[in-house]
Amino acid sequence: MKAHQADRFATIMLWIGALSIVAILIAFLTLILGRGLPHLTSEFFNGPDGVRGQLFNSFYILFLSLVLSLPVGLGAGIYMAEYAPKNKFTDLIRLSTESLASVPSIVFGLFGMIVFVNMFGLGFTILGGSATLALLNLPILVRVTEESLRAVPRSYREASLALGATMWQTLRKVILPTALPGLITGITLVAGRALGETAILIFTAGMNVSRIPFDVNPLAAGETLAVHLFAVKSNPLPGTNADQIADGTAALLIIMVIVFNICLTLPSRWLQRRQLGKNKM
Amino acid sequence: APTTTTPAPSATSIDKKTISAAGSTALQPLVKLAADEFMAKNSGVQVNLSGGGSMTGLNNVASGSIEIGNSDVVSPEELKSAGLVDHQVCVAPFLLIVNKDVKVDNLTKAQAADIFTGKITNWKDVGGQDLKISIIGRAASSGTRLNVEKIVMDGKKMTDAAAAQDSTGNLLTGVAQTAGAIGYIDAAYLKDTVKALKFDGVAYSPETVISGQYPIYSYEHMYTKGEPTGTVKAFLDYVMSAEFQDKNVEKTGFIPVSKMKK
Amino acid sequence: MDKIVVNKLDLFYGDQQALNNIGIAMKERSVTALIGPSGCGKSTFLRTLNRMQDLIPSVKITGQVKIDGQDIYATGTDVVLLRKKVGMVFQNPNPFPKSVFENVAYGPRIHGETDKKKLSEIVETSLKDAALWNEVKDRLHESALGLSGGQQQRLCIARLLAVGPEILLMDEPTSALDPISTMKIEELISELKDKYTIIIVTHNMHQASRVSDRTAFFLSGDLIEEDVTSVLFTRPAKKKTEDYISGRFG
Amino acid sequence: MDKIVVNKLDLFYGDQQALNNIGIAMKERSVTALIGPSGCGKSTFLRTLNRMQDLIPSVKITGQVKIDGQDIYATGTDVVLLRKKVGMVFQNPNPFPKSVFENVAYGPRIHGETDKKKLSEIVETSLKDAALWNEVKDRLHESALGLSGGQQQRLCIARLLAVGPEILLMDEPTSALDPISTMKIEELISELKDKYTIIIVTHNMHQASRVSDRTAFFLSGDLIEEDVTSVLFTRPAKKKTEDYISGRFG
Amino acid sequence: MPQRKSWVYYNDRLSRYLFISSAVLVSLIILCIIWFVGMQGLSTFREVSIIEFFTSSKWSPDSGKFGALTFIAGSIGTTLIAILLGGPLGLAGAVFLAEIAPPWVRAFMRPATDLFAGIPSVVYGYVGITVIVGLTGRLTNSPTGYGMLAAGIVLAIMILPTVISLSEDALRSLPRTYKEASLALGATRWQTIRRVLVPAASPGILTAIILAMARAIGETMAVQMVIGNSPRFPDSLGSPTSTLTSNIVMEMGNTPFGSTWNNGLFMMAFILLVIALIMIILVRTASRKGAAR
Ligand SMILES: Nc1ncnc2c1ncn2[C@@H]1O[C@H](COP(=O)(O)OP(=O)(O)OP(=O)(O)O)[C@@H](O)[C@H]1O
Ligand SMILES: Nc1ncnc2c1ncn2[C@@H]1O[C@H](COP(=O)(O)OP(=O)(O)OP(=O)(O)O)[C@@H](O)[C@H]1O
Ligand SMILES: [Mg+2]
Ligand SMILES: [Mg+2]
Ligand SMILES: O=P([O-])([O-])[O-]
Repeated sequence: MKAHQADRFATIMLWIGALSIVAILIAFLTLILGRGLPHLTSEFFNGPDGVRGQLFNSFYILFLSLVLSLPVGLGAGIYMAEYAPKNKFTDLIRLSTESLASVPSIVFGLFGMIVFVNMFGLGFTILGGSATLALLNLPILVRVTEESLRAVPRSYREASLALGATMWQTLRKVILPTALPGLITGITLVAGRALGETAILIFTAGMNVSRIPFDVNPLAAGETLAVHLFAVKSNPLPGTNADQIADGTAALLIIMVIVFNICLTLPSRWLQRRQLGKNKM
Repeated sequence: APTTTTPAPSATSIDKKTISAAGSTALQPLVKLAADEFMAKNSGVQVNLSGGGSMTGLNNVASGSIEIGNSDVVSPEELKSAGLVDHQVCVAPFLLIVNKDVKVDNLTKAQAADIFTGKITNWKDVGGQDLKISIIGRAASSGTRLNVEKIVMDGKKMTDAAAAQDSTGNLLTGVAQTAGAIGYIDAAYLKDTVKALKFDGVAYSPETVISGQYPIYSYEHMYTKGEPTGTVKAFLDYVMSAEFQDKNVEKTGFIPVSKMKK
Repeated sequence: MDKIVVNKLDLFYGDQQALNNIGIAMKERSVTALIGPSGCGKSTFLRTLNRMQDLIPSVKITGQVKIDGQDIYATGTDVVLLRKKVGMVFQNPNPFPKSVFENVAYGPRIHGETDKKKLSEIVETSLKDAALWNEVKDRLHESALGLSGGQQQRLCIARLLAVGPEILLMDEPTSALDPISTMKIEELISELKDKYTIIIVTHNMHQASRVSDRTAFFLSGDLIEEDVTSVLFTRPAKKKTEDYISGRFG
Repeated sequence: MDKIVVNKLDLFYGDQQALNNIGIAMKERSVTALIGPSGCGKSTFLRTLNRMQDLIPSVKITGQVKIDGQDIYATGTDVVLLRKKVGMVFQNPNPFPKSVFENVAYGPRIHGETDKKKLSEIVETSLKDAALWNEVKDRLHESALGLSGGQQQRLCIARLLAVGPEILLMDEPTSALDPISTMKIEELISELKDKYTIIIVTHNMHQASRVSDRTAFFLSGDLIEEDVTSVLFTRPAKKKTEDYISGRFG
Repeated sequence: MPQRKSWVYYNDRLSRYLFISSAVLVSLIILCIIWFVGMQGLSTFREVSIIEFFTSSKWSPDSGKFGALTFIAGSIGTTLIAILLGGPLGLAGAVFLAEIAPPWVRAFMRPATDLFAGIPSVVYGYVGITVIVGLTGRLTNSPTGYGMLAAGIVLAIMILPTVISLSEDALRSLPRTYKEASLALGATRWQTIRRVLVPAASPGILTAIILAMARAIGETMAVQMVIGNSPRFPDSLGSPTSTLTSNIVMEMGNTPFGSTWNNGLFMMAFILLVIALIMIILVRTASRKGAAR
């Protein structure tokens, strides 16, 4: 029968499609990890050209940018999902938030450079980089928050309000806990993008590190791993082992992203399971 | 008593704890070395560095948000009014490089200019094999490109057909893996994955530059807003110090200013 | 004594009228059933009684709804307090994704109760009143989502009783349940009517006749007829009511 | 003549047994009703008859289901053909998000019909057979989602008739509908039984007695009793059946 | 206890104000960025004619030529290639995950595809110049391999996670009943996918495609490494050209702030913003149409 043949053919094609997606990914990972892993020695981290400082800065800048953007992003997302009346104004906010998510990051970088580096006089520092990165995070956070809150069944909201809870009580005790796994996934996404960001940080956070190890001074220089990778790839001084450093850094970045994903998704799965209860589903 | 020769920077001249320098990516590795050593000598001082391109450095130093702007080019007219002061810190020679398959070792100035303007498109026209020439250059705004256009091409423009990379590293990769490719880089970054050409019969070496035989080079600049004082002055003094110039400038492939005649 | 008095109530969704000049009164400690075909406005009417309908942006309401003599649509009405007093059970059981205990303790907690012992007491009494205690007393700290549909619905009733309402609004509380669970809920309603004023929406006319004292018949936004249940089902005054009732059994 | 014969049918969801040694036979052109409390396995049983249950990964089935004398679980059975022959109507009306016409034409199209005129004919006959033609003939090319619930359910029946099945499986086809729509569907079933073998799951015992020739009572995975409908409802042989029936009306 | 009550109300009101002010702050920031980029960009037209900017492909700022057509075409071209390659592949992956994959395959593949999104774009570019340009060079018979095809391939890979995850969500959020209804009518799995599931999920899939386009058109670092960056209308898919983003990043750092050249680059950023805005509006209409059905 024709339908049967078409079905079998399509199934094979879809398997091939899926396998090629996985193959591309595996090719990327083996290429990058294969070239980079051998260089990940303790010398690579702690030696004279070691990336210990960059590794620290990557997380420190990520952390600061989240500290700056999370409260505002969550707040705005909550407002859009739970309070905002449907009108032109909220439509406009939503529209601009979404369109901003696709503006090239270098534009944020220049904006940050003019505002934070120049106008606020922060110079090329961890703080300037984090503040600019926070701008990049904001639209994604607002969107993710709004979406995960909207995914919470209406019935929870109604049940709580019908018991005489205020909106704030309903949010804090029912909606946010239920939306938490979605929020965590969203934050993972934001973090992944922030860890890999270069264009923004070149113009705001600088390209060297503080000479004090693990310097938490937000006005120290803030080169991150991704920027470091960019820098050694761009201007590899002969005599330094620039290529090895680049390969190792690329591998380290990917490992970081994988670890980050695992660290954030496992607890969120656990949370989800706990919420759904032991007995069912 | 003060002398005109550069004194070793003394701790007394340190005023600011943190100074920033940004700009040219070509110069950045050298400044980074200087900063590392300067910081090692002056504990408590932090030199923050960034790249972003020569104009990024000049714009920021002109607006006062950083102390030092690193540049491959002389500050443009627009920024003159900001009172920028030029410090020439070293000489950067440039090289014409080709893919290793190319069977040409030397280009005359006229040949090079014809290649870069797009007049000559095959290596056989300059004594090589029958192979199409692929130019891989730098961006229109790059200092390296401006210098090559000025010195090699007498101010003529590079052809549009040239591919461009935004950094020396990517350019080297491109030339190394493209048959018939030619490009130009800061001599400091030469790798053995590509072949350097002689220019008008002269091979590049620091000596041929110093003696004036090899003409493709330019000065690297560090700009300050007004005359430098305190930490900034100490840092610039360190960069100009015989210790740094002799040891590191040469080691990294640049040429100390003091070595230049004229 | 009349607990609820509704007067000239109109409700619009945007331009579309969904309730049309409704007037009805409900006695304290009685069960009123609302029946009528799908889309006639039963749920809409029910939800005007605790102002849940306010949550829908396009809704416009005119007329009066008096509870204990106070117009709940008067300005200055405390909606949160109102909803505490006028509780609601929904068509589909909607426990929170929390433990059984936390579900019932939710109301008292948000209304300021923090004492652990008191909370435990309230939870126990409420679950007993909702005829659920025996089935869940050993799994108070397991997720409420693990309960069966009928148990979940009784849990929602217990959760409601825990905040001490005076009026219970029930919107087709058994339509998602099997017959045995349905029976249990119906029994529960009969017990609760000694303490509470209950209004129940139902599709099932058997159910209406089993549980309610009075029945109101709605048809496309109009309240057609309202009477003692046995009277309405056996000797309806209006032709439309009769048609509907007989159609059902036809 | 027996259209369907089920023999020693066991079904497991993972380790949990949901059907236990079921044996039953159904005559051609008859209506069999399946009743029983929620979770007793009615839907599960129904869905073994067209192998829809195969779609759930954890399911294991043993025993025999013979349709027209052929074991449908024998290897080599063409499931697609089987499902064409054994059609299914679901609890909630589930039209595709396409036009009325496209919904009905869907089945013939996937089975290879491309001729426009023939398709139109099939659509018209099917809609007429499903007693929907008059209501939708002027809006054949509007979205099916704009129809009322009862209309949607009849549309699903029409969509099914269009592929020319011999057996109709109906899983609580009226539980989501209002009484008037329910009545129409029940009438339709009575008409269809002249041509098709029908098996209907229902919660509503009135409905079972109104539409079916025979009724089967399920309880926690067992088929307790199966008999002529009037006999089963008035003189059940088994105590469990009697308890259930009386409990329902209690 | 009126005391406690008032606390409850106070909290409720306070939180509401906090949320509103966050939303206002976010929109202010966003408007600031848009205003900044827009003002800076539009001032280009004090010295350059609008017509020249949009219709000329001659970009030679130091001889006063400011035609940005090449870059606009380059951006659109690479994005289209990316969608043509990555769209179908991603959709196949989504259909596979939603309908075909055995659970254990899905459990592994879904997070794996999310990994694509976590790879920094510099790394994509790096793989691009070391592997992909060699390939495109051979394919298009061009010496360098730099060009729209190389950029399109890199972008096609980069947009995979967006296409896959959003389309899969759209397919998964369809009511199970569609699938059951179709199968129960005797349709094969493929017929069900092609005639019912994909059409029913099409608003969601369209959203995925458009958001992927927005992602592709805004990508900078990776594109810049493989596009060739020559400000010239390409003769083939394998000859060097430029996109809006690649040209911005190439020239921004080396042009004086406030110069016409620099303003022209901001204008390009503004064009990107406008293109993104148009795409989002398309998404909106698509999903609204879906909801209306
Ligand atoms: N949020 C809303 N916006 C617009 N119209 C609505 C809304 N909710 C309900 N309606 C309309 O108001 C009318 C009454 O709806 P309501 O839900 O009160 O009916 P009902 O009697 O409860 O029906 P059912 O038995 O199906 O629950 C219907 O025509 C419905 O379409
Ligand atoms: N996919 C599944 N996986 C595991 N167990 C299932 C699944 N589907 C049904 N069951 C279990 O099988 C038993 C029979 O379920 P079934 O849906 O057949 O009941 P039913 O008689 O149709 O009930 P209802 O009247 O509520 O529709 C129940 O205990 C149910 O929990
Ligand atoms: Mg209702
Ligand atoms: Mg069932
Ligand atoms: O060092 P550059 O100015 O050529 O980038």
